[in-house]
Amino acid sequence: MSATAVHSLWTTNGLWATAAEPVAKIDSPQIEYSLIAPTLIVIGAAILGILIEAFVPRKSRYYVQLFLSVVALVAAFAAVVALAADGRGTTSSGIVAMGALAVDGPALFLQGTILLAGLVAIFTFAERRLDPEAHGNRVDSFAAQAASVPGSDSEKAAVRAGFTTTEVFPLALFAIGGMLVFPSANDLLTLFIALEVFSLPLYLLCALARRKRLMSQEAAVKYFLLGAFSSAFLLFGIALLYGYAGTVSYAGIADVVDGTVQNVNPALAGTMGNDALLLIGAALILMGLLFKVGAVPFHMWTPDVYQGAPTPVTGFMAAATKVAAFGALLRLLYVVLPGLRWDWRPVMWGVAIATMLLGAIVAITQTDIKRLLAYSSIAHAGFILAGVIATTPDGISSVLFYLGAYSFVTIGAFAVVTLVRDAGGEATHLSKWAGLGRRSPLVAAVFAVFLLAFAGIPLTSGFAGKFAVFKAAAEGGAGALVVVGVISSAIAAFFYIRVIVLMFFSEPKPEGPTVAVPSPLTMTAIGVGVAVTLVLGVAPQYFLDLANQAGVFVR
Amino acid sequence: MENLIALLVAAPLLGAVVLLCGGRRLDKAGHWLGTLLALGSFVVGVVLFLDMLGRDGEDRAMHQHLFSWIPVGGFQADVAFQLDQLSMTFVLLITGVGSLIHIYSIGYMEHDERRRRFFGYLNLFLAAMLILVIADNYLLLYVGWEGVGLASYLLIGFWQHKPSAATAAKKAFLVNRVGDMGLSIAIMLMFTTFGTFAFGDVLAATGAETSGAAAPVSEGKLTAIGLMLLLAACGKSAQVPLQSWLGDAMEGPTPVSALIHAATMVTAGVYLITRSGAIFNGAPDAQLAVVIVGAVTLLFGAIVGCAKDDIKKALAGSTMSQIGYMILAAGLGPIGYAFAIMHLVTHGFFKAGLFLGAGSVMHGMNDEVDMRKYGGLRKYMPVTFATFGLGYLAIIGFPGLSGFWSKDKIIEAAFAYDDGIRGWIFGGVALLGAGITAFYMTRVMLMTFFGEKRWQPTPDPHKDPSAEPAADGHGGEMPHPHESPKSMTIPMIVLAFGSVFAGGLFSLNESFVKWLEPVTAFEHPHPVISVPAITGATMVVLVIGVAIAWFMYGKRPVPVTAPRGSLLTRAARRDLLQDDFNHVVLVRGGEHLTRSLVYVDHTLVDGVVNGTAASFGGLSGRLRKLQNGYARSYAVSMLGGTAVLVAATLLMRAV
Amino acid sequence: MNPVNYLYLASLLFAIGATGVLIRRNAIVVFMCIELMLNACNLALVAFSRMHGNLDGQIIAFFTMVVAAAEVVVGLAIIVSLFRSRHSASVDDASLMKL
Amino acid sequence: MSDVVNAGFPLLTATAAVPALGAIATAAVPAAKRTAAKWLALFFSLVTLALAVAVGIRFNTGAEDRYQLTESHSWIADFGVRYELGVDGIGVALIGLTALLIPFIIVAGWHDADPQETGTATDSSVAAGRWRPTQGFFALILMVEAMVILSFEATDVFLFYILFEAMLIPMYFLIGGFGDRAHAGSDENAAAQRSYAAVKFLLYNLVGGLIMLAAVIGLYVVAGTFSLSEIASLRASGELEMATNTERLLFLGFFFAFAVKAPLWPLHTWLPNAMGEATAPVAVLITAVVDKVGTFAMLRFCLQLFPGASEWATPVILVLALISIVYGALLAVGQRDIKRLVAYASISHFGFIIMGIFAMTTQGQSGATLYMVNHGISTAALMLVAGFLISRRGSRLIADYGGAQKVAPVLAGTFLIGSLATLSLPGLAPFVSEFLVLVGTFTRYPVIGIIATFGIVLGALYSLVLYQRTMTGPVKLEVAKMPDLKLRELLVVGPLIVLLVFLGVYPKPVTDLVNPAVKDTLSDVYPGDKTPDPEPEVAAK
Repeated sequence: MSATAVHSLWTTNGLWATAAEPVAKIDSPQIEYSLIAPTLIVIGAAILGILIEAFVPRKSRYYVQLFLSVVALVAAFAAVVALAADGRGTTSSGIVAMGALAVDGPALFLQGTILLAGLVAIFTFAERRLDPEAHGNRVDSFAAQAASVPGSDSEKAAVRAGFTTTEVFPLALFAIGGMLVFPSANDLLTLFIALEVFSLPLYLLCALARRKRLMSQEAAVKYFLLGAFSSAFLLFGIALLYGYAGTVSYAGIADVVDGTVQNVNPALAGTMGNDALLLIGAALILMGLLFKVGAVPFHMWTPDVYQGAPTPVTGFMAAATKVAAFGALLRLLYVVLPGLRWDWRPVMWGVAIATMLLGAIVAITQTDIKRLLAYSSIAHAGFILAGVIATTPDGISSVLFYLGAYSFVTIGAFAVVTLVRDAGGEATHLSKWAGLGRRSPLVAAVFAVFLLAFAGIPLTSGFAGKFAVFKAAAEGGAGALVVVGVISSAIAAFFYIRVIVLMFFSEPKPEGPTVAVPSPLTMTAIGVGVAVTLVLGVAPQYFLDLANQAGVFVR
Repeated sequence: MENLIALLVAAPLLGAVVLLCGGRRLDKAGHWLGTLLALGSFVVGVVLFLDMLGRDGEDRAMHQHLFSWIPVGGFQADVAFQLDQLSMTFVLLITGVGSLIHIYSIGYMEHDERRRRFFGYLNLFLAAMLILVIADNYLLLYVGWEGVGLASYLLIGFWQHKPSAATAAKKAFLVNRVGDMGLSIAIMLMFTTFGTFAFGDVLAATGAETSGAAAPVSEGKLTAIGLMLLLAACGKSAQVPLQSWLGDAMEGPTPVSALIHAATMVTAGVYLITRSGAIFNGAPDAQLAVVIVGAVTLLFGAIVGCAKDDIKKALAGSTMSQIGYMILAAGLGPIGYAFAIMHLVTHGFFKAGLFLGAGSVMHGMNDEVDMRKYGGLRKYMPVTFATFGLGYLAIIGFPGLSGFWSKDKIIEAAFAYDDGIRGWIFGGVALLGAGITAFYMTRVMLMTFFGEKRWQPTPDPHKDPSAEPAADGHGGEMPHPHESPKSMTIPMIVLAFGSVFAGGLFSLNESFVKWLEPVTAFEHPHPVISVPAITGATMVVLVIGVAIAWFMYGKRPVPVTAPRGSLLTRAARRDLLQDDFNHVVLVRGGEHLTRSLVYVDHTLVDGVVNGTAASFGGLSGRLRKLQNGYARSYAVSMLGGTAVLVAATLLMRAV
Repeated sequence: MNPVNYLYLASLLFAIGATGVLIRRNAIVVFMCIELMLNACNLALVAFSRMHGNLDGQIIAFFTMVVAAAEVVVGLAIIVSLFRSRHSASVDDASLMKL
Repeated sequence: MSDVVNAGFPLLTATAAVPALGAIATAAVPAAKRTAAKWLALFFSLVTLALAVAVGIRFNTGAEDRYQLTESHSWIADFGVRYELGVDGIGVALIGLTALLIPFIIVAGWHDADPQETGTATDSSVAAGRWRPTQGFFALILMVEAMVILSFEATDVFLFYILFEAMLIPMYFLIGGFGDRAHAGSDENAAAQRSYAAVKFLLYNLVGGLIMLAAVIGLYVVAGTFSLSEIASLRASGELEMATNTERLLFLGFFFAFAVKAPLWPLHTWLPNAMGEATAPVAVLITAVVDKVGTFAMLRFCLQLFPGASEWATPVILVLALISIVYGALLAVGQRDIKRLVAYASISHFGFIIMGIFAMTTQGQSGATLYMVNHGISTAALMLVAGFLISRRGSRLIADYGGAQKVAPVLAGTFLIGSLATLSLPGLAPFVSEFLVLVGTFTRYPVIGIIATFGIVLGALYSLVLYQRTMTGPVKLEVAKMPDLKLRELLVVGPLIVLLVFLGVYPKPVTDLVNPAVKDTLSDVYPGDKTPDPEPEVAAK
């Protein structure tokens, strides 16, 4: 095999023709560093974070890490804004890094969203005022020493020593880095790698809860095993698609699917005819992405993991993972498989309907606030899928808008959950939320706003997003989906309302939970959540325009 | 002159507002104010009357347009008055008798701490009744129509602390509402048919039709309108089948019974039919219905009147039957209208007089109403006896008194209904009615004023001691009858004069008929048998009736407790079971209906919704079970899902 | 030899791995089954790579190995900590959270 | 017309903005200053009333353009949504009603939201003053007022929809948060029933609203715009072609939401619970103000957007309305609870309103609009007096009363007038509208008209039964010491009664206001200038 063939990996279509005669030198791959700066910054900061863990004294690690991550995220966001301002999202969008990544509207929009969400999430990660001080030093919601057995002496020792798991910051940064790549990945390999890069840190983060560690570890195991399981399917799908098209680059596969491919070599001619490869492969890859999205029937990990993971992590996952995964899903469906539209649309219809209904219905009888939100996130995945199915530019932009709106509501909601505490840490059982509106009207009101946004009540971002998505779906000829969506939102409204009733209309219990007064960090997180919710609800036009401009994939 | 018309209504309306909103500080002078305003209205009426006499027959009618009331598209309702001879007759009757009864009430209600309100209600009634009779379109008439209904409701239930009174009031209003339904439907029909409901236009249009001229209206439409109007009349004038409320209405203070439930309001039905004569002329079937209703009620009321021991209820029965006469006459068409109104007026005099007499008696007897506990009162209250007696003679149609003139004319007209069997039937009924009238009135007369004393100590158990303030402090004593104060006797005397001379006056060379002719038109009746024969027959049945009554109640002593009596008697005591029928069918049935509907609303209509909610809950509970916490089962669902996904995708391609 | 047979083999391995995931309780074994699935993918990739005569598949295979290694690191860490706190590596014991 | 007319002072916006500001201001009042909050709320409601009057004055009945005082600004271009306001006669009338009633509601509810000594008072946060029910109560009322008024002004479907949905939230808190204290049974039982009523209210209306949402989206897909004026011009120029079935589906989507709100049988069951559990002023707010949005929307949106479908659906809707009339009245007779009785009476009255709207005649629709106003006033009068009565005796059960007339004549008198208005006695406002509706229906659908006339008998039945059982008969022991109306209460009821009489005797101002708008609406349903009213057989001379 000639070295140039190695090349073909980084190029959109294999240089089979030229591979015959030997080449003198390997021309180094050409990487547009400035265009992938956001990712590089974040990943770099993550690596730096590891070094900090190694060399900076324990006392100051927390501050350094926090500072570093915030700076990195802000810088990355600034880079994204700069790129967007440079027109990379609209006019001069393009494929970079030898076809590995796409820098276009959706990519930048989602990267921006992820970065902001990540930033807010980092704030909640860094919150250390909620738990009572242990032995005179402030503690956050992560285990003092993940390695030590729950309740063991080593753990006590660690707590006494005031250890804190500052690794969470680099882990989060890695995850964010992966997420930044995921929606802009332009070939299947990058897709896979990005998936793993942001999944693995999340598995770990799930296991790091300070309280209820058993549940936390259980969540991690479940998430890990199922995640690995699904990524195996994804990989097999990749293999099959590769086998079908002889290339892993999106454009190349698209060409083959559309049959517009140049210079068909005999091998390709052989596999091209075999639709089974294509269809099965596509289905498996879809499955892998739907798992990350949390769509029925690949949703079952969601409630358990959301419940067991440390609440800040849950918020982060619920927001950022969904954004990244939907970004990848969009790109796959709109860039790689538009030719297969008539094959995957019906299937996705089914998935969307099942997701909307099941998420809404099962949520009715939930008793744990975090599980409730988990199911609600499933239902919302269904709504977003309705927009994905539209297969129109409107569909893309509506999904982008919805993701932006949704992620902030989610983080805000989970941030509020961290505030309501009793002796055993966070009081997540609904019965303990009774009469919260009497105890601390402000917190209850804020949470009510988030719930109303989830329910899609007008003048909240939730309504604007839902309207955009349904509108796109209706215009895309998926009227039935809209009806189902409307019905399931009606069902969903029921349990959001139930929580509000609980908070405001039922008498507070004497031994009810207390509401901790958070540090500015969490306050910022919640404040941003509320602000975005209301702004996007009342005056969404600007962001809709943004989403519209961003609504075109480069190919 | 026209501008005075509004004043007719304004005066008593003002009184009502002032008295009802004025509060306690008016308690002292309230009744005087009310009486003065009633009298003022009467004076205005007289002035207008004289002015009207000044002009000749055709252009006597006066109009006053106040303002446009409900203008919506083609639907133009105005507040406008029309005062023609017919209206004028009523105005005088209403304000005249009304004023008298105001005066009477001053004495009668002396001890009632809510006298001010009583007079307020009376004024309200006058205002409403006047609106009714001088309105120039049916919708405004409707306002007066319901207005008097309200006043009657308030006055029947004046002693609200008596449940019986409150119930009676409610009953009266509801039964009247059924009638009002007829009126409103009639108005709607007129609107759809003529595009208007002003007397002038409607009647002109129909008049044209009947005279076979342009703008033909189908007789069916007219019949429908006529029947609806008849329904309304039945409600207001207590005609079968809507008569049941009148008896209970006697729960009200006696002056109320005299004014509203004898002299004026209950005759509104007659006014309505006479006023709408043009319509009925165009709808013979409707006329027949009217006549039948009149005839039936005539007998019905008379029979009930024979059986009642409660003096007021007996009189109420008689009122029913007398109005039956009027309705019958009104149903006869141009040959009857004038006589109907004439009888209405004379009846207004003597029946009001009789009621006031009854009131005076009760006043003296500690509000005892059971005639079996009266007896021999003529010595104790001579004036009452005299006036009552004159009224009695008038109503039975004693030659020369008012009733004789008016009732005989009606009987003649009935015989003239048409020169066939109908004439005989209805003439016969009217004749028979005259006989029964003689019987029950004689009965009342004898039981009350003749025979030996059958007085009982009051109060008797089934009556609330504090029922009428006049009884205060008399609890448990033997009554000591006494003549009533001047304020009560004078009105009785005046009315007695009326009941003696009015009829004769009207009949002098048919002055009354001529007076009304421009409005109602008039044809001379041609009875199936000669007029003298009819008069003779009337006299005969009259004598027979009196005689039977004397044999039953004059010769033999009257038992204090009523004998069981014949089946008919017992039925008649209970208003010929009409109430029982209502109770069983309407009240009970209604209660069952509503109760079952409440149940339906709760279990079915509401249940369906709650059921769906519950079913979602159940479904949720079941789906929840899938989330069993075992990672491997999650993996199974993932694998299954993938299989389905793949299969579906391949299937899509296959098909 | 017909390259399709490699594909059949890969599919077979993948199926075996998946079945293992479903039927085995021990987390470690489950995890090994997943690794088996990944390797099945690798086989398929390499086979296709050979068929198409370009190296993309093989490169991916290398990446997959790296990823698998990384997964091992993370996975074992989690599983071990779970084992230490529960003294059992059974996936079914870890079912606190349900419904 | 959209962009040109933004001249002058945005009166309509102001009319809605003032109460909104008032809500914020009231909510901001510190916990201790409860009375100040009340006066502040009253002040803002009065300013709103003044502005509403100004709207009425600025509105020119003679003008030929349909919507006046229009404002138009771009809002969410992406959804084709504009901030478009404008009023026709109907809108003016209803804005007037709303602005008029709110002050009375505020005064009537003066003490309804004072924190109780028992219950939450022990809670630390109450002591800390974070829980401020009074401020919240009045702020919510003003918020509702703002949204309702704006929804009467909106000429953009989307804007209307948003308000239609959003107003549920403050209403929901008003119902669930401030229940009637006169409740049979224990406190927690009361709380349970109250939140049940609140949730029921919210879910019914939310489901209706969501179904409407689907229709709204559908409308956009079909028409590409939400602006009534643009849609009208599109239809006029024939560019807007709705397939019959599409139009019917969309119509149903809209109508369902409005029928829930109105409420129309069989979607009515939330109303008795809500009105029963809420305090009397809030109950008035529900039935007299908020529900009017539903009937108003039928007139403004169903008929204008989907004339064909409206005509198609008319028979069914008329029958439903008929059922509402009779059914509501019969159930009112069967009630034991004063407030539930009034609620069912309202259902019957809404039946009349809807019937008038869909009779598709000038009389019917003018009558219906008039009915909305009159029903608002009369229900307010009856319900508020009932509230005063209940607050005295501490029970909502009719059976617990009797003979009140003797001890509290003024209260009884006002109560009687309220009842008489409810049974639409001639001379009082409701009669005019009810008769117009009946005539309007009768001219086109005689049978339905006649059956509906039975409603007036039933109306008399439940009104008088209520009066008889509570006010007449021997005086009950608990009632004996009942005080008569206080000045504050008299100030609430007096003006309402005066209004009832005035509008009953001289409704011309309102009819003149409404007639042109009704003509326009009808000319939507029946294009061309031919009057829809059937001609009488005989031309009157």
